[in-house]
Amino acid sequence: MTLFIVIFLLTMLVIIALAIVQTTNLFAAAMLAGIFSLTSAMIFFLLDAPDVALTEAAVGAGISTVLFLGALALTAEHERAATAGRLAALAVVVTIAAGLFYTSFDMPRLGDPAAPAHLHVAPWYIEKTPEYIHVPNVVTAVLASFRGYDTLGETFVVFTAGIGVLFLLGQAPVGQPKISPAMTFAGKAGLRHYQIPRVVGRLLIPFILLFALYVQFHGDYGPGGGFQAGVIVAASIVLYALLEGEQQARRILSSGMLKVLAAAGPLVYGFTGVACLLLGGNFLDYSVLSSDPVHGQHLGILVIEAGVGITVTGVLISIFHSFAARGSK
Amino acid sequence: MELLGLYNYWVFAILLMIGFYAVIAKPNLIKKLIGLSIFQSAVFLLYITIGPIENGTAPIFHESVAGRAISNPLPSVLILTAIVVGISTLALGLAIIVRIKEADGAVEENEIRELDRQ
Amino acid sequence: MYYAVIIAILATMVLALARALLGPTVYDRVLAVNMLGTKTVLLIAVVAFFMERPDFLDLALTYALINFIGVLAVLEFFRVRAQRRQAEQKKGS
Amino acid sequence: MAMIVDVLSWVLLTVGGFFVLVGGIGALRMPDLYTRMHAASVTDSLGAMLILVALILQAGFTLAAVKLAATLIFLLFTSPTAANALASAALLAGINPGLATPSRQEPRS
Repeated sequence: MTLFIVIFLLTMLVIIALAIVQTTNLFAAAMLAGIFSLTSAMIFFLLDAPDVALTEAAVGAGISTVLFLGALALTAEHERAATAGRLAALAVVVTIAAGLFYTSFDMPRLGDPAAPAHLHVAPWYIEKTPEYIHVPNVVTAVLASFRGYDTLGETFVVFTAGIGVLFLLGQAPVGQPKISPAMTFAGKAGLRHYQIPRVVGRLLIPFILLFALYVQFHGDYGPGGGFQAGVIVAASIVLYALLEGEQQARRILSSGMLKVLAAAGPLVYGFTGVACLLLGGNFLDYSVLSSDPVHGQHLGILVIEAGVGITVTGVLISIFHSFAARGSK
Repeated sequence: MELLGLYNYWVFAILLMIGFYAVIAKPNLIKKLIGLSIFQSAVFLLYITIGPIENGTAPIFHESVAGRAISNPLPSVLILTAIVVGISTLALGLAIIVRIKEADGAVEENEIRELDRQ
Repeated sequence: MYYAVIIAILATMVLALARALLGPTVYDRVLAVNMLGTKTVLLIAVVAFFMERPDFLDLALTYALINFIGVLAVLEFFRVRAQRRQAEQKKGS
Repeated sequence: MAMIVDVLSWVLLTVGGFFVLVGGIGALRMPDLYTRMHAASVTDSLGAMLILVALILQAGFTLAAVKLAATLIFLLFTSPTAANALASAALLAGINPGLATPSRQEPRS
């Protein structure tokens, strides 16, 4: 049954992707991209990857739609130029697709227990996680502890991307006509005149933040963790900015504070590693953080997940503000 | 039945190529970015479809898991971080497009090229 | 019995997708996105029981939250667009 | 007792699935934007409610039931709000309810 649902959803995915490429209305494309993300998240869930589905849910349907709309408000809504060199592009695409189809016949089929990916390191992680780290969620254990180096790198990538966006959009544009704040995305008033969404939205924000904390600290036991929680916190602040205006949201969580948050995350993460070094272990080897190695692992995972969450929150909200406030200074 | 098990790779190939087509053939820069994110999703899909084991369950231990096969956690780990990095890079790309629009007044590749020629 | 509900939800998703593809107005597309979001919540809730992993219901909750934010963002986009059009018309006349 | 709860839950699931499907058909087949919105949003709330209540009955007194109840409450708040917001946005943008006038011209965009 699961296989058939997956096949059904995969077919839907192809149809949506074709529609996205075909339409010249960029707003419609952004909406369809949201549907694409919903569908693919459902496939991730069905294929035993609930952590990924949670991330894709928060990122794809929420933040990325908001960013696309913010960018569309600053650029143009319709594609103007016709596709150039369509035949050549089609020829290239069809050739590569044929090659990929040909190689697919050598791949293990979906769910094959004897596939090479399941035979080498994966069983080791599944077997040793309860012994070394003792958290139920193997994904969190691998992400935060066994492969902590990689996640440190990813956190720095997120931080760097945030810095890049601030470099590009942080300063007021030179020689551009100023737009009144009422006419920028979320600008001065946001949706203040829409009373019903405003009341309901304001009611929901505390619960969203509470849920984000649950996702953050329950990440050892179920799907969740710093990345997902950070995105959900960012989404709640974006919701506030949409309802009350971007300027009001800035008053609550100032740009300076956001920069501090974005920088604090990688620092917390990095210094956890240094603390491990000073206590006589290897970099990011949390076992030395406490007298009991398993307890030390728990502590280390908690701290670095918090660091990841802080970075993602700070960076995503900064990015949203950069797009929303562009041109209105 | 045997062939249906390969369906995910075919969808991967098709999605990858749809995204690639948008990147190389569409002159609109935002459309190119959407194409790029489809391309990215195709790669996510390939990794995730490697993960599950038949009759297995997600790699999160719980009382309901006892005795069931556990699916591979590694693709999840890789793709989880890749999604968040993906949104960061998407934001960077959109920021660059906004700056291009401000500098040239256009987001279509051919128009920008003409402006460069002048 | 789960089968019947899952099939009903999947069929509805196809219908909503058809509405998203057909348009004709942008509001129809937003409506379709909203519908698909609700259907995703339901499908995840039902499938979590079907797969005997009810501990994954966090996902359904996340979707319910995020979907709402997406719709409000679209609404704000429309508001900004309407304001700009008005300003342009004032300039023109 | 368990039997009654089971049967009740199955009935609710089936009826919920039926309403969900009806909403989908309505959203596709209705003639103009507002009737489509009506079809989609009302059945959306009702069908979702029935299905989630059925699942709560299945779950019994567990954490899963609490999460389902939270989802249910969220949907009850957000789904009508989103529909209302969308309808008012469409009306402000000047889309006429097509059935009210003989000519059904919707601006295409």
